[in-house]
Formats: sequence, structure tokens, C-alpha cells
Amino acid sequence: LEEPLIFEQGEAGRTGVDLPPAPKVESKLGGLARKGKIGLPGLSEPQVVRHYTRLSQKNYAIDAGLYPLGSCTMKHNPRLNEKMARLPGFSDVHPLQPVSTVQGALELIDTLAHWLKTLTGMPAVAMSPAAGAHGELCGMMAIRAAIEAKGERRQRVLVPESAHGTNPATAAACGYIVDPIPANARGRVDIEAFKAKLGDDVAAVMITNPNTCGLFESEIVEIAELIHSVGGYFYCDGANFNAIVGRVRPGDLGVDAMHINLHKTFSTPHGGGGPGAGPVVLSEALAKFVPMPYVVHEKGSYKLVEHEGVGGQNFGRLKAFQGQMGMFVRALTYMMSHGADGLRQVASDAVLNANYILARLKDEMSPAFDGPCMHEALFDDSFLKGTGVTTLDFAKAMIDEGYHPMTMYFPLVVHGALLIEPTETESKDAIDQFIAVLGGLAQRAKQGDQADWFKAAPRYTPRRRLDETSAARKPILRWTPETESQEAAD
Amino acid sequence: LEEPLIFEQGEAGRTGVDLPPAPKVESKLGGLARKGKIGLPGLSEPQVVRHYTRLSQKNYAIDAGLYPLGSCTMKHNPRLNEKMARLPGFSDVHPLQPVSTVQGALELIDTLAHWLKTLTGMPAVAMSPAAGAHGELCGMMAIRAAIEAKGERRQRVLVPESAHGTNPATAAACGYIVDPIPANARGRVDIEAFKAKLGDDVAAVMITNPNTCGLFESEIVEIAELIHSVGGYFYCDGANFNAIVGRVRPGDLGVDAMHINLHKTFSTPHGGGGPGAGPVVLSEALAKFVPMPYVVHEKGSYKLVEHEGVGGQNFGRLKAFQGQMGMFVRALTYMMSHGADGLRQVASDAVLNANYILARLKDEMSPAFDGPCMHEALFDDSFLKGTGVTTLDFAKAMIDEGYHPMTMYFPLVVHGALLIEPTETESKDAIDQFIAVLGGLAQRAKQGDQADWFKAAPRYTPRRRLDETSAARKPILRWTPETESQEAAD
Amino acid sequence: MRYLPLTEADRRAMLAAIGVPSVDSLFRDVPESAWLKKPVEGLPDHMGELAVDRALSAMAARSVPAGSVPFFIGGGAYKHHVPASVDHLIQRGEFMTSYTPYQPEVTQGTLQYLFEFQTQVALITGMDVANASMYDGSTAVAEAVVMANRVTRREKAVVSGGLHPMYREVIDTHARFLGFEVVAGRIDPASADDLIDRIDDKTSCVVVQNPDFFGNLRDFSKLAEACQAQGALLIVAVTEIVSLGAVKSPGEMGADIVVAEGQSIGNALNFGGPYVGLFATKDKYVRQMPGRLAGQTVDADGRRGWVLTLSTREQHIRREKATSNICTNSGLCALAFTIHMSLLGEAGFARLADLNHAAAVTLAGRLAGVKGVAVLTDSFFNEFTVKLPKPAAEVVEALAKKNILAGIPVSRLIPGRDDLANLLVIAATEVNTEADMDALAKGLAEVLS
Amino acid sequence: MRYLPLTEADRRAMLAAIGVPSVDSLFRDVPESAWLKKPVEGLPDHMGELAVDRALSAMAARSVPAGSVPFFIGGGAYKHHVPASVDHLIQRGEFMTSYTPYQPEVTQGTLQYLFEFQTQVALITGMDVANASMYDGSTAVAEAVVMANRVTRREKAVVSGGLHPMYREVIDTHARFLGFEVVAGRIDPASADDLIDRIDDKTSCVVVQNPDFFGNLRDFSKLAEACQAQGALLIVAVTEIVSLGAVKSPGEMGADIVVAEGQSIGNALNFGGPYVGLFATKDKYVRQMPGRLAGQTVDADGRRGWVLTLSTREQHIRREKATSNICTNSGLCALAFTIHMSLLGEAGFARLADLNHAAAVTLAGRLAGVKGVAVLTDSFFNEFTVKLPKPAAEVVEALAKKNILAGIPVSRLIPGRDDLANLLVIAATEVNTEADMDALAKGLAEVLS
Repeated sequence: LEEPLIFEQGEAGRTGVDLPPAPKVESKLGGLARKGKIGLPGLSEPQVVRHYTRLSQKNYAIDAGLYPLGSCTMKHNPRLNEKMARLPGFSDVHPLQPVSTVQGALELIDTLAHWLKTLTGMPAVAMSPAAGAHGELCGMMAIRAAIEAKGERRQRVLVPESAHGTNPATAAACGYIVDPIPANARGRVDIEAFKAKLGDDVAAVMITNPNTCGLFESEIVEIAELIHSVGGYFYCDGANFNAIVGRVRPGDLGVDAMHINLHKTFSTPHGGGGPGAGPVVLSEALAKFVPMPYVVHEKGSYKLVEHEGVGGQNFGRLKAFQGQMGMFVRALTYMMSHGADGLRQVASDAVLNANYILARLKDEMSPAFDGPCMHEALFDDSFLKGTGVTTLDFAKAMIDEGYHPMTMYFPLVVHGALLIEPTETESKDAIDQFIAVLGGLAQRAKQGDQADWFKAAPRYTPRRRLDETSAARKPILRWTPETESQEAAD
Repeated sequence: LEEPLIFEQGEAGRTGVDLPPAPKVESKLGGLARKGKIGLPGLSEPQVVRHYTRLSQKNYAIDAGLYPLGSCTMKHNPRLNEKMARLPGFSDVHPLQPVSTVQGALELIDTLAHWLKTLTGMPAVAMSPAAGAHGELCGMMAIRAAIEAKGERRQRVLVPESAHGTNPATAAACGYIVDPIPANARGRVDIEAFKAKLGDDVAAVMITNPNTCGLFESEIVEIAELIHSVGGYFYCDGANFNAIVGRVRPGDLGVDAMHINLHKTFSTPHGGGGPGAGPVVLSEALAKFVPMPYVVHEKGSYKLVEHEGVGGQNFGRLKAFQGQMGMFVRALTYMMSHGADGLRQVASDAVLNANYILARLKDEMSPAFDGPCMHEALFDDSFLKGTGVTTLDFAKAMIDEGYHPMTMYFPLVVHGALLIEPTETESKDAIDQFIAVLGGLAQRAKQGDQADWFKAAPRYTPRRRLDETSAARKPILRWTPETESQEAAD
Repeated sequence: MRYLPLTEADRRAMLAAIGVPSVDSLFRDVPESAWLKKPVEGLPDHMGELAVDRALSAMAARSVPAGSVPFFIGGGAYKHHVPASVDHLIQRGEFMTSYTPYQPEVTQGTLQYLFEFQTQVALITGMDVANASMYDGSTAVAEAVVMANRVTRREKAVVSGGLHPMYREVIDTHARFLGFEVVAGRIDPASADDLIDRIDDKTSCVVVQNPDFFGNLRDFSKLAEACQAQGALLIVAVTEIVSLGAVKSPGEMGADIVVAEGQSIGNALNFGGPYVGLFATKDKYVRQMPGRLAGQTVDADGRRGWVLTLSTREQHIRREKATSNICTNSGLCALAFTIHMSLLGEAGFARLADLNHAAAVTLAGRLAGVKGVAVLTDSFFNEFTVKLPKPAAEVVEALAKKNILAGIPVSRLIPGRDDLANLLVIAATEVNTEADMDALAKGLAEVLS
Repeated sequence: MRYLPLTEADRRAMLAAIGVPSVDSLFRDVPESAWLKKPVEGLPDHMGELAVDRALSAMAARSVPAGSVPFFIGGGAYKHHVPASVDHLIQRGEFMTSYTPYQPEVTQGTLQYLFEFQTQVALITGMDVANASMYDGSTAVAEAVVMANRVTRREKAVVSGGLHPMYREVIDTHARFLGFEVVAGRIDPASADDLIDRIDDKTSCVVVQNPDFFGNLRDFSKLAEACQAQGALLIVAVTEIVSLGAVKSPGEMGADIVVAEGQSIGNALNFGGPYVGLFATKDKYVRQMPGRLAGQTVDADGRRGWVLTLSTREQHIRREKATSNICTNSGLCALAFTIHMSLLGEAGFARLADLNHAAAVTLAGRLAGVKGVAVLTDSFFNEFTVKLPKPAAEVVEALAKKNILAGIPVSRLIPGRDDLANLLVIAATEVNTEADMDALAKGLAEVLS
């Protein structure tokens, strides 16, 4: 059965809530009362529940299967997190309640901050960023504030070509010019090229570590020393912290700022694209530039600093209120469940699982680089050469076998990249089954005459391949009654 | 992807819980410590969540579509019910707490009892029965207790042929001989046959009203008077109360006892087969025979009577503790949400929806009886005559069109019965779509050469038709390691 | 009317299609004398979510939740921690809003978990087969007696004095109406009633409980032999299923039927229900068993699948000749049980049992040190009986005023027995902290001083 | 380790398949100086569910939930009743544990609800198109200013004094780093700052809020005309989206961009986040819009379906030239919004707004009768400002001690302004009962006496 839009199901006069009639009062709307209908459809509760249940059934999800999206860390989302996030003392408190009435909520933020600082070996953390990219912005603003506090002006930010798109976009959003650094043949930053770009107008280098090829930047300490030697700062993209949590502290590598995607390493749900949460840990050099607000613990009670007095060097406010509290509760629940010992095991198992996939598929598919990987296994499309099958076709064929595809065509430094991240919450059985399917598809592709079969995939999904080109050329971004009647006419 | 049994996924040493080690104490097990393994599999939490998520995805459900099972009243299950049932003051109280600490829980039971008595027009209600059939047992025991209190012994219980199987089974479980009454051509109790069976050894008549043909027993008042005239009691099966709630009070019809399936009329979830809850309303004549325990409200506080003193006439205890509290909360939540006005509308809409289906499909399919129906529309299989398609085939073909089949081959008084109950929580759109599908299938069947197509259905389900015969002939009722290894050998 | 999708326009259109002027005309078969012309009197009109939520939350707040106080009540229902994922999964609409799996092609999910549940129950109880669940432990034990009568074609049940008093009452009720005899054992918290002497060639079954109502653990192997010698069945009831993680199973002792209350695994206290009855037996009795059964089979393409099976035992086929009038199981509660048990696994289940036993042993030791308290139970799992110097009911009330829920006065379940009036049955589980135990010991000392 | 499926045997087998002796050897690229040889110090080891639940529940109990007291705080986050089905549906694993819908064939569920969400937001705000959500209202307003700068190729934003102070601070932060100018309007609770005079041909946009921070409702139609005349864009922020059920929409007033905080619909207070930012504009600006967009298209079989579209605006394609660095939306919060809005529908949304307005009007009338209290706001929706005879911060603290959460002292957000120190912003919604209002009026009278 097809599921129509709510606008195609609704009827005037129906509602899915039973609100009492409003008491009659003299209107104070000052003549601004809405006239005319908004156009919202009316549905009963059973219709709404069924509609969204059916929509959900058209989605793939970790709960239903392995979700090997590299760089996204699709790990198990524990339900205890959800339960804790709904405790009224966390979920039903207002951000502007008197501080005396939100001591538990502030304690939670402070406790999570302690965990984040301890795990990264960094002295400070800014909690308010709403997502990873927002955290990048926060970190880069702190860097720029620190530079300006020294009376300097610097213009360039060095960003490897393999970086997430957010890195250059963030540097630009902070008013910087982006200067790319190429990768070397080993998939790491080309250190000679990096050195060549250094200078006293370089504000910072932004490096993802482990990087987007799933590799640890082996010269990371040297890079940190080099950037510091020219007076710049080292921004680390912490998206891949899952690979090293509990085994390496970024603070020990010379990092000045690093955001942490709570929805990756610390299991808050991805939720079809959000909400995220991106606290940023900061080095001593950047600590005093944290944005407003922050929590301090003094004399047995928690305070929320929302305005700094004279001499304050914070760079301002990134967002209304204190941050993504709901995500904080989930992340702390996860951290406490794992503990220091468990989090170390997380990194070990995540890396073990990825290397196992890399080893088991190295003959069927083509690893992009030699040697072990960290938490994700990167392949290029050379194993598909001459088959007529593209990375995209290969990915779509996986769907019919019951899997969500891996990340494709990223990082850009590898041709036709296929980036596979199993995470630590997959069992060996599940991974073996996945390997068997990928190996089988690779063999099929290599038969040479299977391109049509691949190009017809997926076949068994609610929709087959969708026309993205025409979607972008003549965008239809909302339902309108005209759309509906036009369709009826067609 | 196929989903193996947990026993085929588990590995020793793994667990989905992190319990602390038990403190060392001197064992007091008296030498009865378990030796050897139980054989339970070990799975991590992610595996368990995925396993049961995947299993759920193999189920049809009201949340996902119309579920027209006649006699089962598959209506919308509001989530508010679930939320209320989980309030700690209801869900986290022990049945044997001091009564002073469970006043709210007792108040809930008393309030629900008030609603049930008011809606049925009956003076008493026994709350403890765990399900509809258990309620029948309770009602019949009360009847037998009343008869014995009068010093009588009666042996026969009259039960229409169209009755639910639970009716004769219950009468037997109460020590009675079941004497069937035939139906007349109008689908009702044959009143002449009924009269002929009456006598002073008849303990009771058990009549479902509206009956299992979806019809109101139009001579119900006369039947009640007749059974009373011979000193017997009138047990009414209340499974179909949904059709008349708020419009007819069974107490006004002369009923002595009637169970109410809270999971039907009052929307507590069916849950794949349970748990149910089956309170029984009782007439004045039966009120004092209610089983233990019951709640009384005296001087502003609630008391739980668990033992009657001298002179008590209760017939004993049907079940440990006070009844299906979790279901009581859900049912009361539903009742309060609807109110007296809404519950009346429930019956009206349920009957309207069923009659609309009956009217719209009367030409394509073959109504079993003339005239309007109550909450469910009954067809026989005469429209399939000569097509080679059976009721079963027709039902299985519905599955491929996205619907759960209706109730089939019940009631037994109709040949190849198809019993459709839409309930009041289906929209006209949903019903129109359903009618279109059924009409289309009926037309297809009537083409005469489509029997093979029907017999091959369903095609698009996780499993196609299952071999029930061999399942019963050589039952495999549990997994064993042998089963697994034998399969591997096959 | 948030749950009702029909609009007034819909209703008009539908009445027109039916060809009647009003809904009233569809009720023409109802005697007009019984028509209600307007909504039932004495009940309020419909309320929104917020109003219902407020009213019921206020009502709920008038009870004391077990989790809010030191809590030591057992007696057939136990407070355990249930993992959050259990409640999440059982609320998935595909489980919660599905019906009995009569159409196996679209209910393989329900059928497979029932098959897994049956296997878990069989393993834990040490029996060959188990059904897909009963209403609860108390009704399961009554059904077991009726089944034993059917299997043996005899009509006398010997029932231990250690059986939960409410369970015994349920058996008595069935005995009264079906006309079979119940021979009741002696009720004594410290010693086993000698049941072996009471078995004769008219005895259909002997019903015992392990641990018994007072907490005593016993080995029933000898009793099993005695039953077998006389052709009677041994029925073992278990009210605390967690005990089987640590204790020899009834199956190992030679039980013919094992019934149990499964609430402890996966299910909340719920003031008494819904719970989940477990029912297991030997292969040879399976066709005499009550309740639903999921069985393995193959589909038209030869793939493994599951169906409800042996339904010729059941009321919807067999009517008055059915093995029971039961027509549901305890679906969602059984699902909660099987998910929680899957999470525990062998290692977790054993450790949970060890934690419970350790808590009870610790508590018993602590209470033995309170002046005036005598611990009567030598061998126990997580529950034991103490004798107090005054009526237990008074002590429990006094402790409740101090916000301590101390246990069950035996007199509440067995009134009128002076020799039992001072007895208190106390349970401890993994949820009890040291602080809880201190509070009980201190409170008891105060109340008794 | 309940979340980790690998057994020791698995790990050994996998290491063997990889051909390395230990996991350590897979970390060979990490400088050995940075290796931690054992778990990080200063943090506890793993804990079971029960222990975590206890610790966090104890922490949560050290805050006062809004629902437990008379509650009148707004200021950009509002306490409303959210139907139970909303939270149930967003927790379905298929929504909650899914990723950004990059593979549309297996994420039509997410894409379709985003398309529905976009349509709802466009309808409510009275605009042509809306995106799939932003982090929250405050970041959305900053993104709107940056977008206006891009559209107009100008670098001066005129910001009303009635804009939420935190929103203004977020704009200021972006202005500092991107180097654009912010012209701030006068902050005055009772009268509109005259923004029209401040618009010139360098002005990229004018940012206003309706109702404003103090609760005032205004018609910005004239301002819109003035903007258009100068080639500037009018950005209207809405912090209480429920207001649009009763009030003329920004689109009708001529707004070019509407940004809003959507928390009120479907989302809990959550101590400030996660919330859901709404962002709507005119068709002609869609390619300059930040954030994710779902668009309609057809599949290979010609069936209607949805995809993410116009991604050439976005960072993952466009990198430093992207319209924003944003790479997520507020998925689950947007889903909660769209489900709640679907439940409300036209009739429910309007009635909800009416209930809110009636509650605020009633409360304002009640408070106007308290000695010393002056209601400053004439036209308002569900929030208004009162002037007290002493500092509002003190009054709020005193009332908090009486378990009444009375509102927001303006001084908390705008410190150092003596003329604002005695102002209190008070909100009332459908959750406030008569008893709540009585408690506030009585408490206020006591504190002020």
C-alpha cells in the first residue's frame, strides 16, 4: 500500500487532540488575529499513528541491521539512554529557571564535562555547540579570539583535501581563507607540502584524526609542533574519536581544540540526521575564550555563568541556552555504562572489526592503502575496473541484499571510495554475514557481464533509484493543493 | 536476511546485562545448588534489540494497517494508555503492600468498577478475571454458587451453536453439561428451539449479544424472561459490547452476568494474544457471590476485602491478587478520554463502518443475512461457488494486497464464513480502500480461472503458506541442539 | 474525539450509501425500551490528554511505589530491575497492536518469539516442553491440577501446606465446581508436611512449591518417586523464577508438570497483574496440556517457519471438550520475559540469582541480630520467614509509617491462625541496597523495642 | 560489557584472520609516547543499568521539574502538553537509529516526513518554502542574517531591541568573526524601536521578533515595505510558534525570511536543547538558503518519491563556498514537531493558540490586581511583561523558595540596565490551571507586601 502525504489524508473538522474550548476573554491580540485558514490537514490520532508507523517502515536503521556508513559511526543506541533523558529532572526543566532549582541539571553538565576532559586529556570544554559542525565553529572562533587577543591578524587555515566538507566551510564561516594540503601516497597529510604552506599568516591547521581514510596521522605530533612553531593552532576534527577513545588522549598529541560528536562516539541517536551535540575540548591556551554560558562548581553548588564581567575574554554566545541537554544525558549514560575500562574496549573492538573486514575482503575488493586501518576500512573502485559497475551500482546492489550501503565517493582523495565502518557493536556473526555478501557481490561484478543487473538495483525497496537530477533542476519542496490536482489531472 | 533463533546466535560468556559480582556469602541453598548449565544462549544488548526488532517487522499490526478480524475488535490502542499504565503509583506497587500504601491503586480499581457498572447498568462487578474466558468462568461460577445457595442442583447450560468456543468450554469447566441451541434463518437464537430446551435443570443460557453473526438478538428480553421463569440465569458474552456501548445497557435487557473484554471495547492492547482482562458485571441476584478479593470504599479510604467473615457467600478466589491492574489503567484512561458522549459515538461509528462495508460489498460478495448488521459484517462463501477459490484462499490473497484477513470459518453456522469488523477507529478513506481491494479480489475470483493464483497466495510475506498439518502431526515445540545439527546435516 | 476518524460529512455519505436516514435505524433490532436516547448518565464527557493525565497522575500519587522506599515484599511477586530495552521493544506497535497469530504468514514475529519463549521455559524448568504462557502462576497451578486429573483419570489432589495460600484457594475454587477432592497439607513454616503418606491410588497429583511460601528450599526427588509409584503426577510450582538460576530445577527432581509465575523476569509489579504463567511438562503429556503452543514447520517454499499448533486441544476447535477454556496467553508479558531472559543469557541469569541469594543471606544475617527476631528458614533462595515477638501485621503497619515496606504478615493470607500471627515473610533482591537493609534492621529494632 | 558483542574467542579468531598478534599492533601508527597502557585514570569502571539508573535518577531529583510546580517561564522555551503518541513514534528504532537519508531508496520514511515538515512550516509562517530544520531558533536567526548578507551583498544588519537578547548575542558573535555590522535597536519593553529610520541602502536586513521578547505583538507590514524600498530583507523571528495559530503570519506581513524556535510543538523543555529551528523564505531565495532540503521526484518506475536536494548549497559538496557549515538538521525534534502538528491539525492548532492567549489574558488580569504590579504589555499572545516595585530577580528567587517559578527577570538576560531591573516576563500556556494562577498572584502579593 502506498502512503499518501498527511495533506492528502486530512479533512477539515477532524483533529487528533481533544482540547477544551478556550474560556471567553477579551482579545489582547491588538488587531493582529489571524484571518483565514492556514491550510493544515485534520487527522485523528489513529491515522497519525498509522501514518508515521508506515513511514518508519520505509527506513533502514541500526536497530534492524548493520549500517556500515564510514565516518558516521552508526553504533547501537541503548534504550537506557532514552529512559534517562526523559527523567523529569532533566527533560522537564526550563533553561531559564532560577539556578537554585536546576542544580541536578547543572551537575549533569559538569559531570559530562569532567568525563570529556578526562578522556581527551584537555583542561577545558565548551558545552554549548549543537552539533559537530557547530563545535568546529566554536573551536575556530576560540582560535581566532586567541589570535586577536594577542593583537595578531592571520588569514589562512590549512585543511587537508581529505577533510570533511564541514572543515573548510567552518573556516570560511569564521572569516578565514582555506588553503588545502594534499594527501601523500599513504593516505596521510603530506608533511612536506604542509611545511611549505606554513607561515605567520596561518591561523590554524584542521586535521581529522584518525583521518577520513580511516588512518591514524602518524606524524601528528610533528604537525602539532610545526603549527605551534609558527604561532598557529591545531584544530582536530574529532569525528573519529571512536577509534581511539580510552587508548589515546588527543591532549597528549598537541591538540588545541577538538569537537566531539556525542552522536558518534557516545551513542546518542542519529535520528535520521539529528539532533547532534558537539562539545569542544580546548587546550590551556584556548580555555579562557570559551563561549557563554558555562557551569562552575563552587562551594558545593553549581553556578551558570551567562555574562562575564570586566576582563572576560569569552568570544560571545553561539546559541541560546546551555546546549543539547537531552544529548548530554544520553552521552553520560553511555559513558557511565561503559566506564573507563569499557570505553577502551570500544576503541579496541571498533578497530578490530574494521581490520577484520579489511583483511577478509582485501582479495575480493581493493583496499585503498596498505597496512592496518583504524575504525573504518577504505576501498577504492579498482576492483570494479572494466566491469561497467560503479561504486554507486555496487552500493545499490547491497541494498537488495539487506544492507545499507557504506559511505561512497568519500574521502575525495580516493577514486570511487567505499568507506566501511562496522563499529564495535556488531557481532562477528553479523560481520561474517556482511563480508560474505560483499564478497559475493564483488565476484558477481567481476564476471564482467553483470553491469545491467547492478544498474537495476535496488529492486526490493519501497522505491527504486530516484531521479535526483530533476529534483534539483525544478525543486518541489513542499506540497501544494495545485500539485495534488495537477497529479490527478496527469 | 533470515533471522535465526536466539539459540543459534548466542555464545557462552556473552551477556546483555552488566550485573556486579555477587558478594561472597555462605550459601543457604541447602545443597540444592544447580549443577551444570541450563543451556541459555548469551547475546549482547545490540543483538537482542536487533533480533526482536527484526521479528517485530515480520508482524502485521493495527498500527500499520486495517485489521478486520471479526469478533476481535482490533481498534486503535492509544499511547496515552501506555504512559498512564507506567506511572509508578500503578506499575511499581506490590499487590501485598499494606493497604494504606496503595490507596491510589485501589481508587483506580474502584473508579473503573464504577464506569463498568454505570455503562452496563449492573449493580456489581468482579474485577479479578484475567481475560474474557476467565470472566466467563467467573460469571458461571457465580451462577452456580447462586443456584447452590438456593439448595438447587441444575445440570444443563444452553449455548447457541454460533457461540464462541469459550462458552461451551467454560460451562464444562464449571461442571455443566452443554446443550446446544440452533440458530434460525435470521442468524439469531431459534426461540422455539430454546423454549423446547428449557426446564428446571437448566442453570443458565449463555448468549453473545450482539451475537457472533454481528446481529443483535432481537428477542433478547424475551429470552431473559424465559430463562428467569424456569429459575435459570442469563449469562451474556460481552465480547461484542463495542457495538452497543453507550447506546444499550445490558442490565436493561435482563442480563445476570456479562464479562467485558477490556482489550476489545476498551482498547487495551491485544499484544499478539494477551494479556487480556475480563471483569464481569453481575446482577443483584449474583452480586453477593463475587469472588475474592474486592475493593470497598468506606469513610474516605479504600479497603481490600481478601477474606469474608462468617456468612460470606463469595465463591472463593479465581486468581492470586487483585486482577489485571495494568489493563485496568489502560481501560480507564481510554474511558475517561472518550467520556459518556464519546463512548456512545464509538458504538455508532463502529456500527456505521460495518454497515457501510456490508452495503458496499453486498453485490460483490454474499452477505450471510439480510438487513443491517451491528459492528461486524458477515459474508458466506456462496460468491465463491464454482470458482475453486475457498474462503481461506481469498483471505490469503488479501495478505498480498496489504491487509490482514478477516475472521474465517467462524461463526460455524455460516458456510465458509468471512466476518469483517472494521471498528470505529478506521477512517472512511481506509475503509474505501479496503472495500476496493476486496471488491477487486471478488471480481477476480469470479473470473473462474483464477484458483491457482489465489492458492499461491501469499507471495510477498516473510513466509508463504505454512504446513500446519505436519506441524501438528510431529510437533516440534522447542529448539534443541539436535534440531540444529540435524538441519545442518540435511 | 481524537480517536474517531469519521467526520460528519463522512457519516452522511456513508448513511447515504447504506440507504438509511440515521445511525439509529441501524439499531432497529434493539428493543426500543432499551434504547438510551443520550449519553449514559453519571459519567463525565470526553477529556483531553492533559486532563486525563492530570487526573490519573494525581491518583497514582496516592500510592507508595516500591522503588521509592526500602522494599522487602515478595510472596509471589518480586521487585527486580528490568532493562530499559525490554519495555521499549514490547511497545513496538508490531508486537503490541497485533492479534493472536492465526495468520502465520504475517505473524512470524510473534510465533518465533513464542517458540523461543517455550524453549527458554523448558530449559529453565528442566522439562521437555512448555506452552506459550498462561494468565499467571496461580491459574497455571489450577490448570495443572485439572490436567493431572485428566491424564490420570483420578480426582484427588494432594496439596502441600507450603503452596502459596492464594494458589491453594484457586485450586479449591476449581475443585468446588469440577467436583474433585483436595487433600490439604499441614501449614508450618519450619518443617515439610509429610505428603508421601497421603498419596494413594486415587491421587491424581501432588502439588508442591519450591521455594515454598515461607521461603524453604526442598528436594522433591523422593516425593517424585513416590508419586510415580502410585501413578500420580508431581506438580511443582515456582513463584520466584529467578531461583532457577541458582537452584536445581524441578525437572531434575522428577516433576511431571512445572508451573511458575514468570513476573520476575521482564515484568513490573503492576499491583498484581498482568503477569505471565509458565507451564511445562513432559513430552508424553503434551496433548493434554492447556494453552497455546507455537510449533515449527515449513512453508510452501520449504523454509522453516512457525505456526500455532495442536489447536485441537483448544476451545475454539474442541469447544466443551477442550483441555481448558483459555483463549489467550499472556502475550506481551511473555515477550517481556523472553527479551529479558535473552539479555541475561546463561551467565546473566546465574549471576542475577546469585545476587538475589546473597542479598537474602545478608539480610537474614542482619535481622538475626535484631533483638526479638528469629529467622525460621534454614535453606532459602531470596525469601525467608522470621518470627517476631508481636503480631506481624502490626509491625508491618508501623514500619510502613516509617516508609519501609517490610514484608508480608502471614496472617494477611492465612487469617485466624494464632500460631502464624507473628510470622513475617521477607524477600530481598538485587535492587536492595545496604542502606535499605540497614533501614529495615533499624526500623524493626525500633518497632520491637 | 552489555553493548559489546565480541567474545574473547571471537577476538582471537579475528586477530588470526588479520594476521596480527594483538589489537595493540593495529594501533602501530599511534606514536608510542601517546599510548595509554591501561584505562584512563580518574573515571570509574563500567556500571550496570541499575547502578547508572540510580545515580542519574538521584542527580535528576536535584532539579525542580516544571510540571511539579506553578510554572510561568517562557522567553524562547515554553511548557506545553505533548501527546503521548509523539514520544512513542519518535522512539521507533526505524526513525531514531537511522542516519541522514543519503540513500533515498531505504530512507523514504525520513524523507517523506521532512517534506511534510517543510510544508507545515511554510504554511504556518505564510512563506513559500522551508528547510528541513536548523539547530534551534537562535542559530537560525544568525544564519538568516548571513543569508541576507549573501543575497543582498551588503553587510549591515539592523536588529530590533525586541529580539530575544540571546538571539542578538548569537548574531553579534557571527558579526564579529565574519566582519559585518550590527545596528542595535533600542531596548524598551513598552514601545517599538523605530527601525524604519535606520534602514539605508547598505542595510542587508532588518531583524524583528513577533511577539517580541517582552511579549508585544506588532504588525510589521509597514516595516516590510520600508525594507523592500531599500532593497533590504525583513527577517522575522518567532520564539513561540504556537502564536501563529492565532496571529497574522510573518508571511502575510511581508517577511522575506522567517526563523522560529519550534520547541513548543512536540518537544520538551530539556533545559535548553535539543530544540528545532524553523527556517522559511521566499521561492526566489531558495538557492541561498542554508540547511537540508527534501524534494519530490520520481523513481525509476515513475513513482513519486523523495530525495535530499539542492545539496550543491551544502558543505559536503561545496566545501568553503557552502551557504553554511551546517551538516545536520534537528531530525528527531523536527519529527516530533511534525507529528504533534499533524495531530493538532488546523482546528487543534487554532484552539491551542486560543487556550494560550486566554490563559495569558486571564493571568495578566489577575496580576494587574496585585498591589505594586503594573502590566506593561498591551497587545500580547501568551507572554507579557510586568513592572514590580523591586528587582525582579529577588522576587523570582523568593517565589522559587515558595515553589513557584514565576517568570524571567529581564536583568538575567540584560544585566546592568537599571531601568530594566524591576521587569519580569511572564508566560502562561494551556498547562496553567486556575490554581497555578492563584498561587502566583498570592505568592507575588506576599513577596511584595
